[in-house]
Parts: sequence; C-alpha cells; structure tokens
Amino acid sequence: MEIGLNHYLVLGAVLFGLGLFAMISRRNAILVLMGIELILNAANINLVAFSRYCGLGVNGQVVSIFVIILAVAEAAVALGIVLNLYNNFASVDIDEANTMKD
Amino acid sequence: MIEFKLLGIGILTWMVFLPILGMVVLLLMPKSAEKYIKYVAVGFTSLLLVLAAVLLAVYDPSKAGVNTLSGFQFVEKLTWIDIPAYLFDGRIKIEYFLGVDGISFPMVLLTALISFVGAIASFSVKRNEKGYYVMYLFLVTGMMGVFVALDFFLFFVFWEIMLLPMYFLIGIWGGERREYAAIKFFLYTLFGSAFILLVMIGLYFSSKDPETGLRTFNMITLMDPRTFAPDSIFGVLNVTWRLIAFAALFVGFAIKVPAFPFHTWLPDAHVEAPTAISVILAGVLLKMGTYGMLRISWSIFPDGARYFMVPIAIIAAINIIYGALCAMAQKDFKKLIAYSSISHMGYVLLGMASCTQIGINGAIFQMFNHGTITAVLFLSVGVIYDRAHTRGLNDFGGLANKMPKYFAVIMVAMFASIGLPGLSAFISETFIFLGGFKNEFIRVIAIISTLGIILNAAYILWTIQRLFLGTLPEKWNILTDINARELISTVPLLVIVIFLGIFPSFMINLMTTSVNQLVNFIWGIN
Amino acid sequence: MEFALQKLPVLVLLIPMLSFLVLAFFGKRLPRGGDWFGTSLLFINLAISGFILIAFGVAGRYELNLEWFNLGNNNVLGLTKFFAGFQIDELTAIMLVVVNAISAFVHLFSIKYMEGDTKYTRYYAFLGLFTFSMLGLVLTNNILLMYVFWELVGLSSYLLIGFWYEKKAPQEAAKKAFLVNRIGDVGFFLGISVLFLTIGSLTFTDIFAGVAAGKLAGGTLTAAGLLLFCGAVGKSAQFPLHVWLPDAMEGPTPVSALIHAATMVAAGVYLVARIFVILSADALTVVTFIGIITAFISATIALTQNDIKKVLAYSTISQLGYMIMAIGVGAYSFGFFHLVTHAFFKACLFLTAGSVIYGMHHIQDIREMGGLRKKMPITFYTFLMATLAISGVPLTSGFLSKDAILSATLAFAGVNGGVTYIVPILAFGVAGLTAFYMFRLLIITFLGEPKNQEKYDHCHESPWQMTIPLISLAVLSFFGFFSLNPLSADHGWFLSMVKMPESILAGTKGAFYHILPLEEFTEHLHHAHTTAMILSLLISGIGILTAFVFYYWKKVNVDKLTDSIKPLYNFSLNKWYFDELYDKTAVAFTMSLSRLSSWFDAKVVDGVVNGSASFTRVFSKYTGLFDNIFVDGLVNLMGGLVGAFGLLFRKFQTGKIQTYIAFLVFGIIILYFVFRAM
Amino acid sequence: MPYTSILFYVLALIIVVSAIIVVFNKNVIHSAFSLFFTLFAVSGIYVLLKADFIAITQIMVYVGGILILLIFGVMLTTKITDVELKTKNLNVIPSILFSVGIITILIFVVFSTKWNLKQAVENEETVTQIGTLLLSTYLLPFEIASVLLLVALIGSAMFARRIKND
Repeated sequence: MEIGLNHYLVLGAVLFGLGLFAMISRRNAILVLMGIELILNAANINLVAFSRYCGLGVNGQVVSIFVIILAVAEAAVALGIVLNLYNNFASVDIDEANTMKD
Repeated sequence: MIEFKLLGIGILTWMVFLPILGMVVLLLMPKSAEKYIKYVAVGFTSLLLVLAAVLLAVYDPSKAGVNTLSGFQFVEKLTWIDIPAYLFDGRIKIEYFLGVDGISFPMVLLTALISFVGAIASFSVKRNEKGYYVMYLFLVTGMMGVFVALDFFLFFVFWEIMLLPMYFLIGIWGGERREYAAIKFFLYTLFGSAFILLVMIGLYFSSKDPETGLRTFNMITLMDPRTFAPDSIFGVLNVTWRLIAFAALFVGFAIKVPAFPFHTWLPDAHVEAPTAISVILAGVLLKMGTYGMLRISWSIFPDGARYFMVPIAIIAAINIIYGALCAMAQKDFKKLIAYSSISHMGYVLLGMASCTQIGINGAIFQMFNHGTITAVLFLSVGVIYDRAHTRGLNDFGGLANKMPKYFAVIMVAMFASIGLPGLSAFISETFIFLGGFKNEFIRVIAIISTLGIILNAAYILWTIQRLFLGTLPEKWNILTDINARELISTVPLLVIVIFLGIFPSFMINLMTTSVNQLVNFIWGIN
Repeated sequence: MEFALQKLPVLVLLIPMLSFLVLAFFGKRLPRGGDWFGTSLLFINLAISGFILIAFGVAGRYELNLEWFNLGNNNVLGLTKFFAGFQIDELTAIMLVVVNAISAFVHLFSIKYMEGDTKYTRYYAFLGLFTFSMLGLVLTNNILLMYVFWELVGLSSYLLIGFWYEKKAPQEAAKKAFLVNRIGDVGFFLGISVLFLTIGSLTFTDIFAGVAAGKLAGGTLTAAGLLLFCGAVGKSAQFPLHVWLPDAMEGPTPVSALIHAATMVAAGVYLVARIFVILSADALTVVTFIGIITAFISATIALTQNDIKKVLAYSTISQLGYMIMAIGVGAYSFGFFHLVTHAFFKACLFLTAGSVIYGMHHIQDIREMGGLRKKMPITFYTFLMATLAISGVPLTSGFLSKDAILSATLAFAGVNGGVTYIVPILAFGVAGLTAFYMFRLLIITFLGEPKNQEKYDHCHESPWQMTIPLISLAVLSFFGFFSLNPLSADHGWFLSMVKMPESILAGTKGAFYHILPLEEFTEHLHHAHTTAMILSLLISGIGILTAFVFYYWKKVNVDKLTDSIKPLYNFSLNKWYFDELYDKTAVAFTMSLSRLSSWFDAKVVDGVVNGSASFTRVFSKYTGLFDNIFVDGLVNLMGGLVGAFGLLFRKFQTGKIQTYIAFLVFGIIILYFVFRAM
Repeated sequence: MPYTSILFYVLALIIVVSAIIVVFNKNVIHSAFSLFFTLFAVSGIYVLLKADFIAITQIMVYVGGILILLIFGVMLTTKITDVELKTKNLNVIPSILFSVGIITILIFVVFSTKWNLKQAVENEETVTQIGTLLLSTYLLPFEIASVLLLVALIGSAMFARRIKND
C-alpha cells in the first residue's frame, strides 16, 4: 500500500493523542511541557503532510517553521516559569501551585 | 417682569435658600458657641422677614399672574435638569422656575412671618438645639420653596423636602407619643404625595409645550389648554381622565389641608409636636394644601374645579361643622385648637369650591388669617403648657386674674378665631360665605356651613370659660404671667390681625387682581 | 353746622374708644383707676351728641362714604366694592344722644356702685368699648359695618355680663348671651349676604334704591327681611331667642341698665326700624307676631318673678316686643319713640334697682325687701316715676309712646281684620299685665312692712353719684321732654322729627297684611287714637288697681290664688320652661352630637387610618412570611440549586489547567457528535 | 513494498513507541531521553515528506535546543539527593479515554474526509522557496516571530533570575 496523506495524518493523530494524554494526566510540569511538544510535533507532521499532498507548495512548511519558533519561545518561557515554580514551591508538581484557587 | 437681584441672585432664591445658608452656619458653629445657636437661627429668619418686607415694598399688585407668565413677578428661570432621553421624545427638561403672583404672595409673607415667630417660640427647646434649628431652617426652605416654585417638578421636590425635617422635628422633639404622630404624619402625607406624583407624571406625558414642542413640567404652560394634544392622557377628549386626575390631586392636597376624612393625622401631630412646630404646622403647612389646590388643581384642571364644586363644598361643610363639633368635645387644649384648624380650613375649602372671585379672595385671605391667628393660639397653648405641664382644659380655671396679660392676648386670638368683626378673620369668612352664596350650586351647602359660626363660638367660649373664668385652683398659684419673649412672638401677630381686620384692603389689594384672573380662567372667560 | 355733621360724629365715635384704650393700657396707673377719665369723656361726648342733634335739626341729613376695600372688577360679580361710612339722620342723631346720655349716667352711677371691685378699671374700659361699639352701630350707614359693630356690642356685652367671672352663673350667662346672639347673627349675616348678592352694595341708601328698582323682590325680599330680622330677634331678645336676657342680669346692675335695658337690646329695634321700608308684607306679619308673642310671654313670666332684676329683665323683653310689634304694624316712628322713652325709664328702673341692691347690700330677692320707701326716698320716687311711665300713666313719656303704639295696633287690625285682631287684644292685655307686675314690684319692694329687718336696718339712701343719674333719668321720663301735649305726642318735636317713612312696598299685600300707603295709614291712626287712649287708660288703671288690691291692701290672698292655679303659676315662674326645653333639645343635641363626632373621629375615621396601618402591618407580616417562605424560598431554592450545581461543578473547577483541558477535549468530543448529528 | 513505506512504518513505530514511553514512563529523565527518539524520528518523517529544511530545523531546534533545555529543566528542578525523580499520574483512566476518543475521532475524520489531493510538485529547492516566502508573503509573521523570540529570551531570563531579596 502506497504511503499517502492518511498515513501521516493518522500518525499525527496518534502523536497528538499521546501528547494530550501527557498534558492532561502528568503532574510534573516538565512532562506537561513534553506533552505540548508532542502535540506541536503532531501538528507539524500534519502541516508538512498537507504541504506535500495538497499542492500547497512550501507554504505548509513555512507555517511549520513558525510553529517550531513558537515551540522554542514557549519552551524557553515555560521553563522559566517552571524554575520559578520550583523556587516558590520547592516542587514542580503543578497541583501544588493552586494558591489562586481559594 | 420685575427683576430684583442681590449679588446677582434673585430675591426669591435668596428667600428659599437663605435658611439653608443658616443651616450651614449653624452646622459650622463650634461647641463653645452653642448658646448662640438660637440667636443665629432667629437672625436668619428675621433676614427672611426683611426680604419679605422688601418684596412687599416692590411688589406690583396690578399684575395678575396665574396663567400668564408676564404677570408673574421676581421670576427666575434657569434650566435645572436637561438630559437627552431618546425614549422620551428627545429630552427631559426641568426648570428651576420661581415667581410670585397674588396667590402665592400672601403665602410667602405668611411663611416669612410665621418662620420668624416660630424661631422665637423655639427658645423653649432645650434638647439638642443645634439639630433642632438645623431641621427648622431646612423646613423653612421647603415651605418657602413650595410657595414660589412654578415648575411642578420643583414644587414636588420642595413639597417632599419639607416632610423630612418635619418628621424629625415631631419625632425627636415632640411629646409622649411623638413617634406615632411623626410616622402618621409622614406616611399620611407621603400617601397623598403619591397621588400628586401620579398626576404630575401623567401631566408630563400628556403635555407638549406649544412653543418648544417638548414635554414640560412648567405649571404655566400646563395651564394652557394648547399644551395638551386632544388625544393625550389629559387632553380635552379624555374628560374622564382629567376628572380622575383632578380628584387624585385633590386627595393628595386634601391630606395636607386636611380635609375630612383625611384629617386625623393633624390632631396627633399637633398634640405631639413642640409648640413652634405646631405653629408652623398650622400656620404654614396646612396652607400648602389649599395653595397647591389653587395653584395646580384649580388652574390646570379648571374643568375639574367646576365639575367637583359640589362635592368639595360638601367636604368643606363637613370640615367646618364636624371639625367644630369634634373641637367641642376635646379636653386637651391643643387638640381643641387642632380641630378648630380643621374647621377653619373648611372655610378655605368652601371659598375655593365656590369658584367665585369673592370666595377665592376670602379663601386666600382666610389662609393668611388662619395662619396668624392659629399661630397665636398655639403659642398660647405653649405658654400655659410650659408653665403648668398640662393642657387639660378641665385642670384649669380662673387664670384670668392670675395671668391678665396672657388672658388679653388669648382673648384677642380666640375672638379673632370665631370671626369677630374688627379682626381679620371676619373679613375672610364673610367673603367666603358671600362666595358660597353667590355660587348657586353650593348655596345650600354654604348656608348649612354657617352653623359652623355658631359652633365655633360655642367651643371657643367654653374654652375661655374653662381656662380663664371661675376660681383658680390652689396648685396654679405658682403660674406666672406671659413673659417678654412670648409677648414678642404673639403681639406682632395680633397687631397684624387687628390691622387687617380694620384695613383688609392692605392684603386684598395684593391678591385681588390675580384672583380675578384665576376666576376668569376657571370659568373660561378671557 | 356742616362741621358738626361732618367731623363731630367721628369724634363722638372715637372718644369712647380713647376711653377704652387709655383705661385698658394705662388705667391701673391713673388715680382712682381712671373712672373720672371715662366718665368725663362720656359727658363731653353727651354734649357733642346733643350738639349734633341740634345741628341735624338745622342742617338735615348728612352721609359720608369711604371706600373700605374693593375686589376689583370681575366678570361674575361686577365691580365689587365695600364701603365704610356714617350718616346722620333723625334716628342716628337721637340714638347718639340716648346712648351717650345713658352711658354717661351709668358711668357716673358706677363710681359708687362698683367701688372697691378688683377689676374696677377694667369695668370702665369695657364700658368705653361698649359705648364705642354702640355708637358705631347707630352711626354707620352701611349694613355690613352695622354687623361689625353689632358683633362688637355683643362682645362687650359678653365681657360685661361675665364681669364677675369668678362665679359660675355669670360665666354661663355670658356664654349663653353670646351664643344665642350668635344664632340670630348668623341669620343677620345671611340676610346681609342676600342683599349684597342681589343689590351689590350694602349702604342703606343703595339697598333702598335697589329694592325700589326691583332688584330684590318677592320671596327673596321676604327672606332677606326675615333673615335680617333674625339678628334683631337675637339682639333684642325676642321669642324664641329671648332666653339670654334674663340670665344676663348676672352682670353688674349698671351694665344691665346700659346694655340690657336701654341701648344694646334696642339695637334690634333700631335695625328693624332701619330696614322697615324694605320689609315685605309677609315679613312684617312675622315681625308683628314675633313682637306681640314676645311681649305677651315675657309679661306673663314677669308676673311671678321674685328677683328684682329678673322682673325688670322680663319687662324689658316685653317692651322690646312692643317696639318690634309697633314697627311690624307699620308704626315706625311710634316704635322708635317707645325705644327712646323706654330707654330712659328702663335705665332709670334698673339704676334704682341697682340703688336698692346697693342699699340692701346685694340682696336681689324682693321677698326680703319691703318698706324701703322710708329708707330710700329718692330711690323710691324715681322708681315710682319710671314705673308710672312704663305702666302708661298719663303725664309720662311712656304714656305717649305706648298709647301711640296701641292706637297703631288698633288701626292695623282695623285695616286687615280677621286674625290680626289678636295683635291689639294681646297688646292691650300686655299693657295691663305690665301695669300689674310693675306695681307689684313697687309695692313689695318699697311699700308695706320690711321683711328682713336686719337688712332693712342697715339700709340707707345711696350717695349723690347714684342719685343724680336716677333723678335725671326720672325727669326724662316726664312727658314734657317729648311733647307739650300730655295726651298726644303727634305734634311734639320728636314725632315731628322722626317722620314715618313710606314703605317702598306700600300697597303690596301679604297673606294677612296689607301695607298701606302712608297717608291712608295715618288716617287710620287718627281714627284709632281716641279709642286706644281710653282703652289703655282703663286697662292700665285696672292693672294698677289689681296690684294694689293684691299686694297692698291684700284683699285677695295671693298665695291661695296661686295655689288654685298652680300649674299656670309654675309655668310662669319657670319661664315657660324655655331654658329647660333648649337645654334638653338644642344644647343636649349639640353636645351629644359633639361627643358622637369626637368618638366617631377617634374610633372610626382615625380607626380606619390606624386600622389600615395595623392591617398593613398584619398584612405585611403575612406578606413577610410569604416573602420569607415562598418568594425568598424560591430565591433560596434557586440559590440552593445553583449552589448544589456549584458544589457539583466545583469538583470540575479544580483550579488545574489539566482538568480544564480534559474538559475541553471532552467538549470537543461532544461537539463533534453534535455536529455530526446535524 | 517500496522502501519508503518500510521506512515510514519503522519511523512511525519509533515515534509511537518512544512517545508512549515519554508519556507513561515514571522517570522524568527517561521520558526526556525517550523524547529524543521521538523528535528524531519525526525529523525522519519530514525527510520522507521531502521537507529537508524542516527536518534539519527539527533536529537543530528540537533535539539540539528544546530537548537540552528540558533536560536542564529536569536537572535544575530536582535535587540531586532526591532519588524521587518519578512522578505520579493523575486521572489516568479519563485521560486515556479522552485521548483515545480524540485519536479515534481524528482518525475517523481523516478517513471520512475527502481530501483535496493534488499531485505533489517535485521541488528540489525548498530552502530557496521557504526563504523567498519568509521574506515576502510571510514577512510580517516572520518579524513578529523574531520579536516574539526576543521577548521570550528576555522574559525567560527574567523568570529564571533568582530573586535575591529574600
């Protein structure tokens, strides 16, 4: 069977689902970040796949570059936050950071 | 239009807000100056009296007023509230509109006079003087405002303003059942105000100023039939609604008068109120009701005045006779005077119901006279109460020999109250009855009302007998005669009573042009 | 002379006012309480008014009108003006003298009589006030102003009746006098109103002109006349409002002489005389009958009274009835003539009574007197003179006036016939009764044996301040002052001056009454005169004789006689039970009505108010409960529901982003199915 | 079966397995390392899709940058003495359900959608094209992205700075 768009999309979907799971269920902030990276990757796969199969030229790739840029910025800022979190709560467990709840 | 200004502010505004200025001064007075508070208050009311005298000197009695703007004097007209309101035809415009004509002018004089007298009579107040005089001056502002306001909305504001200080003055400085009396007074009047408010709003929504095309609260514009579109709520086509509005207004004002059967707040309020407040209450406040009728009901709804002539005359007759009968049965001096007020205000109503020039002249004159005479009577009650701490008529006797000057003062007042010729009330009562007889619809009622003259004399003479004649009970040997301060507050009023009894033209000239205009307007002769 | 008529009346009016003001405000500081001040002023006044009378005789009528106040021009009433003014005509000029003379004598008399009273100054001040008001009443040319002074004399009467207000009886009497008068005054006022509303002016000249012009006619005119007459009924103590006058005797005796015998009570007669020309035939009928009924009732009451002043009071009422009747039958000038003669001899009678009371140390009951002639000769002879006058014995002024009136009644009955014969019959009867009871009084008081020896022993003749007025008044009761002919006053100065006016309505006919033109009536009078004179002489002779038979010679046992007619006697003694009747009906009714309305006011009217208040409170309690339970319950329920959901959803609101993301995803899943289904 | 297919499946397997390890592993360090494989394999997928520039970028940025950053983060936030590098999971069951649900739906959507497929233009010069596009059509997003990076740089430096006042 020829590898087509659907294969890539399914891969992206699976990767997205896994990233989502990490985002939802892990309590470690860094793992949540990893989940986000997975999701972004899944998105990128989709973008590049559409770019390849739907006659969009390299437009999809350009967008995925922006996604990567975003991911970098996000990772940098998020890690800064995580470090601050750790400084304040001596833990990276995001459940601990609930002082705004009450 | 006569303009008369002081520091760029019209004289009427001065008269209305001078007491407020006095309030501020009183409030700013330090604790150490507390004993001067009453003098400051008297000072401000005497300033008011001076302004009234100035007004009297400048007033032009040949101008009519009533429904013609040009006939009003000392007019001040400023835009007060002017907001765009897209739901209500563009904009809501309410004016600060003051002016006097022959109907309000006697009342303005009366208010200034009685306020001054009341301030002097208030010297016997010992508890929290500052609060008392602050409230007192506030009350004066409200009363003065009612008599000079020519915008219905402004009128209503002053009308309600007056309630608040009155409530506190009765409720704090009153007698034993003061809270009851104060609440009764307040609620009762508020009940009446609700009617007035309803009609006021109804008038607003049916009006359309023929010049500006805006809805208006301006009373003079509202008197103009062109203001109402024929199919508006109070337009000529809706006769029923106009009559209902008249009746509602009448109830609203009748409570203040007070007319039977809305009068029962009066005896309670009078009995509980401190002397000076009784004086104000009887001297000025009651007149606000009848004044309101003339200024608003009679002028804006002349058809209603014609239609309800007979019922109003019947109410007036009941007031006269029933009030006198009730007065006769009283054992409390103050309550008796209170009921006599009801009876006398009945005369005013009768005069107004006659819708004749002579009757309405008499009514306005009677308003003034009742103000002065009843003020003296209430002051006299205060004199005896301050000394004996009781007002029971049967507790006294033989005071005539013990307190001869007091006896003289009260005799003049009492005989004035029963309409003895030579004293002012005679002229006004005569006019009222002549008016009543003149109007063929209410002639019979007026004739029946003359019974009141007899009953009036009966209870007054009986009161004199019970208080002053006979022998003095042992325990009252301690009583002293009326003192200088009390004489100062009563004698000027009596001088006015006698003066107006002999030279009534002094007062009648002030109002007769306006009354003519009003009567012509009521009967549609112009 | 012009001056005398233009300016002096004002002076005459103001002098007593001056007396009042000075005495009221400064009297206590004057020596002797200022009695000399008031008295001398009054004598000056008397002189001035005498001068005015002479001036009037020369110059004739004078009238002055000043605008009092006006109400401007009005479409409904027209130009409405009220005037104040005075006029001098024959009535006024004579009344001025009468009032001032009696007032001056009373002032003088009171110096001794009131001596030592604690309110001596006040007494003189009140006398001044009264004189002022009375003079104003007679001077004015305007019926409204007349009403003004009318009320003022009522006030001074009130003050003077109740002068000894420490005692119960004077208080009550004063109150009664004022109130009863007030009832009449209301009628008077209504009458004035009718005149004003129909004619538009209240000066007498305008009123007469208006009636002549027919502005007021028919039933309305009768009504107006009767209403005005009401005032006279009150003030002149006519039936049925006569009850106040006997009680008014509680005042000091000189006051009774001045106010309640001579002047104020005559004001009613004066009023009727003033308006005589506009009284319609029916109104005159009523006037006549009221007059004669009053005269008769009070004469019968006077027969049995034992208080010296009460007898005189009833005789006053009776004589006032005479005057009213005289005017009623058309004998205007005779009525007025009788007013004047009566004023003098009745004042004399009262002052002699005062002298007796003074001498007897305030005993008024004639049953304790007797034989006073020897002790008080001057008093006795003046009393005798006045009694002769009132009884209509020839050579007295009373004979002249009374005889004239009786002839007028005869003439009246002769013209109208039928029932109207009651009038002369009763009139002659009353004349006899008058002679009888006056001589009864005289005999019991002055003749016979003293009954109270102790009082008698202390009795003495009064001082000169009292006797001079007595003598003067007694002399004035002599015929010569009014007419040189002792049998007829027709050509005397008085009746020459006071001409009978012709009624404006002359020639009109009422139910029982035909108002004759003046000439015809005069003719009838002439015819009746001789008959009347003979009859009246006869009847008064019988009356006097009977009195002597009963009380002096005691040929008839009076006690036995009274026992045999006990009911009648009691009826008379108790004044026909008028007081009781009024107390039981009008007074009791008013009082209970007053109590009822007070109860009604407190319980029903105020009850409704308080009831509505408490109803509102109770209602508000229930609405409050309703509010708490239902309305608020609903709100609370909503709140509770929301809270419960909140509690539920709170579980979802963990504050953890992860949970939210989970829900987000869940939502997306749901949305997917939703959109798929669509 | 062409080799590209085999390669795809191999890469896909690597991606999925390593991602599963990332997600489910209790040890953060292990997850981080596992992520390395995932990212690398994704880069291989890009190569398969003939997006060589993206693939390079993927390796440089993700593997060389983000991953290192993450590992540093792990190390900085974990005390050396603290053996407990493991973390607990939370709401595992609903999370799995949601994730599986989403995956299922996505796959369903992928297969039920009629994609507008076009024959890919065989393009050699992707870098040139990307460069041209970035500096023409996407100039504004490009500049914004650079600003964003600057902001992120400064911001993260600010965050990470230890506040000395305590």
